[in-house]
Amino acid sequence: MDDLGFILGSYIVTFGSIALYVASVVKRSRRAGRVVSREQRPWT
Amino acid sequence: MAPDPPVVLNDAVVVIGAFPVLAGANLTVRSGEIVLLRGPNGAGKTTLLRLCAGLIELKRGRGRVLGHDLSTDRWSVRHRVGLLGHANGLYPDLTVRENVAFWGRTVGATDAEIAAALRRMALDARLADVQISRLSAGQRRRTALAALVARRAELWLLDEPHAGLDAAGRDELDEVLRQAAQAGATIMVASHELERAGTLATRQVEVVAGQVRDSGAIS
Amino acid sequence: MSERRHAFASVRATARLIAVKDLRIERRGRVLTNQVLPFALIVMVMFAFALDSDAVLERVAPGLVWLATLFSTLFVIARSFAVEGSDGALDQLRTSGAPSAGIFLGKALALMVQLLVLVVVLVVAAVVLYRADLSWQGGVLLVTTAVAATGGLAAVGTLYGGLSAGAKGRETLLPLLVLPVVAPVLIGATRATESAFGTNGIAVGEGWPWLGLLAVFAVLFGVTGAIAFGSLLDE
Amino acid sequence: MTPTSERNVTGTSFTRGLGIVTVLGIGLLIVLGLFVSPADVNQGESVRIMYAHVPGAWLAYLAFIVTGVSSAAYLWNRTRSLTWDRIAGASAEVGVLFMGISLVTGSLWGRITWGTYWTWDARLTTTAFLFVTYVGYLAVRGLGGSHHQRARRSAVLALLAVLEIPLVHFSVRLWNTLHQEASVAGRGTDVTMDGLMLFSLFLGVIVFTLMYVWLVLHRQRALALQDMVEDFGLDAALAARRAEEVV
Repeated sequence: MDDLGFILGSYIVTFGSIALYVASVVKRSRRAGRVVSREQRPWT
Repeated sequence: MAPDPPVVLNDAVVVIGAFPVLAGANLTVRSGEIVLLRGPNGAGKTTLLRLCAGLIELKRGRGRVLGHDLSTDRWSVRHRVGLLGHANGLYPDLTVRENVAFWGRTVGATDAEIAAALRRMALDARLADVQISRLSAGQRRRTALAALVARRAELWLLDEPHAGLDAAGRDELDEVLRQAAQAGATIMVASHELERAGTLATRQVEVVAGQVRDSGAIS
Repeated sequence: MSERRHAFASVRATARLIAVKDLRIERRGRVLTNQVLPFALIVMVMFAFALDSDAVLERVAPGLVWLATLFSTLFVIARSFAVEGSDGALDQLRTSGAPSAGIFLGKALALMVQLLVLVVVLVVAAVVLYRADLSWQGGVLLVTTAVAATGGLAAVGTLYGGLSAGAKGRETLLPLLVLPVVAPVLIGATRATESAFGTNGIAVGEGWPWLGLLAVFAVLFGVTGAIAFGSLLDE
Repeated sequence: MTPTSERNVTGTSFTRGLGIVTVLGIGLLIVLGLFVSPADVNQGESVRIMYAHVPGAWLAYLAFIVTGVSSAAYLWNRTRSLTWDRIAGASAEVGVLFMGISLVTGSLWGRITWGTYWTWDARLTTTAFLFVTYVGYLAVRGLGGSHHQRARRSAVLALLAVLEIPLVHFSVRLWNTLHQEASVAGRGTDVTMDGLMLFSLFLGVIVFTLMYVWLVLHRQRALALQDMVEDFGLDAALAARRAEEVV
């Protein structure tokens, strides 16, 4: 069935790109987190 | 007149890119002074002048210019100062007269004041109707000075104003500055022409590594 | 000294001062007539090569006129702010105390005049190259359309031109910012021009509602620009 | 040193809880959307794309609204704070991501249902313009300058975008109604939702909204960290600058 590829594809695109974005945010914040200690972060 | 000095900087830090060009500058300039800023290239003289003109943001520290806070009210500072930077701020396609008239009129100068400014820098005769693009570097500098004269600023900020000027032009410049100071304007000049500027200035300060060292009054 | 000093120019005086200055620079420098206009005309000729059919060309002529205008607008905007940036004039404008609304309106007005010239030439080119027809009533509609559309383009152009004036990579940033915003102008002006040309048998009367869209656009961005330009200039 | 091995930099117990709920929700959504919920009478299986597409599009619009509101909050003097600017930036970034995703899933859905990837429907066209506009917004954010310079510039731009979008939408709709061909977007969209389908869609919206909050919180904190890193760098740079005169 042709449509199956499209349907699966749209789920993969959706959650795949969200996962990639989350990974990039986490990576960036970890890099920054090495410099800023826990006490200096306003949300902790 | 309130005894509030025209320029007060306390630990002023200015960052350009990630580089702290001014690293905690302290400076007080009193009304009517002609202050000479000395110092090596890259010390922060130009940035200091632009800070006082309200053109750049203060990262840390405090600054007041003409009674306005540099952190909150840069706009009010701007239209009361006259800045002559490295660039002349002229339109190359316009003539000398058109340039001076344009900058004069933006601050509401009258035709008579504009004509006087041209005469002051000896630009009213042959050169007045020549386009800036046809002029030499020194003649452009002269035009920029005439435009500055037409602006009637309360605080004059000049960055290497002597650069490119001939002997006559330098004398005229010195005379213009002296008269402006007598009329109540406050003047800060960054210059490498120490001998010339030294006779002009009432005080010199040294700018080194983004800080200001007061070298005291010149008598 | 200080009481004398606060007599800086009003919004209207500043606008006139800046507009006259910009137009005088253009008259001396001739960037519009010697570079932008030839470019726009070449684009029109290239469209003819690409579409390669008189019938199609006649049908799409209004769109091509405005597309060519849009692309040329980007150059005129860039030039308008290159003039301010090349010798530090922008710093002098910032320290002049001239009201930013006046600076905005002046630059937009000068831009609008230049764009009007551009549109007139391109319409003539469309009539000649693409055999567009223009009736008397169509002419009235077209003139009004051109004024409203160039007004909108000039307002948006000045706003985003000022924003990207000092920025690095402004040559590519400007189209990215401007083109999505001016889509309504492209749509509205093209439809109105279709009616003016009578393309596909569309009556002239059908073009006037589009003019409303163009006018709303021009007024909205004109007013917003006059308000917001200060904080963009205020670096 | 402990900070280098730290894994959870921008998290708090609240975001951790939120993250767990979101991940569980996504799992449930996938199961419901792909397997449990029935095929639609008209759309057939392609309706399953809707469970990912509709919440994504909703989210993008929500994100841009948040960007607009927090930009206005930054520009308003009494609430001027870089936090607003960071929320605006984080929200726009998430919005662009979700708008990109829903453009892709939407055109995949269109290919099945309409037989075409793209149609010049007003909603679609506006969405595409919105996407490009906020890509431009993010580009302006990346221009550099001081933090407040960045904030002021991008806040003005975000408010201009708020002005732009209705104009674009209105003009495209006007253009479309006069368009010769009948709009394809009207066809094949009638969905008779049964309870489970409606629930799946509803779940999708909830889960995506939670995910949005989670993403923006983390991204906003990451931006705050990056700004702080720059400020810390300043202390070292200041010391180095002051030491120049000794040489």
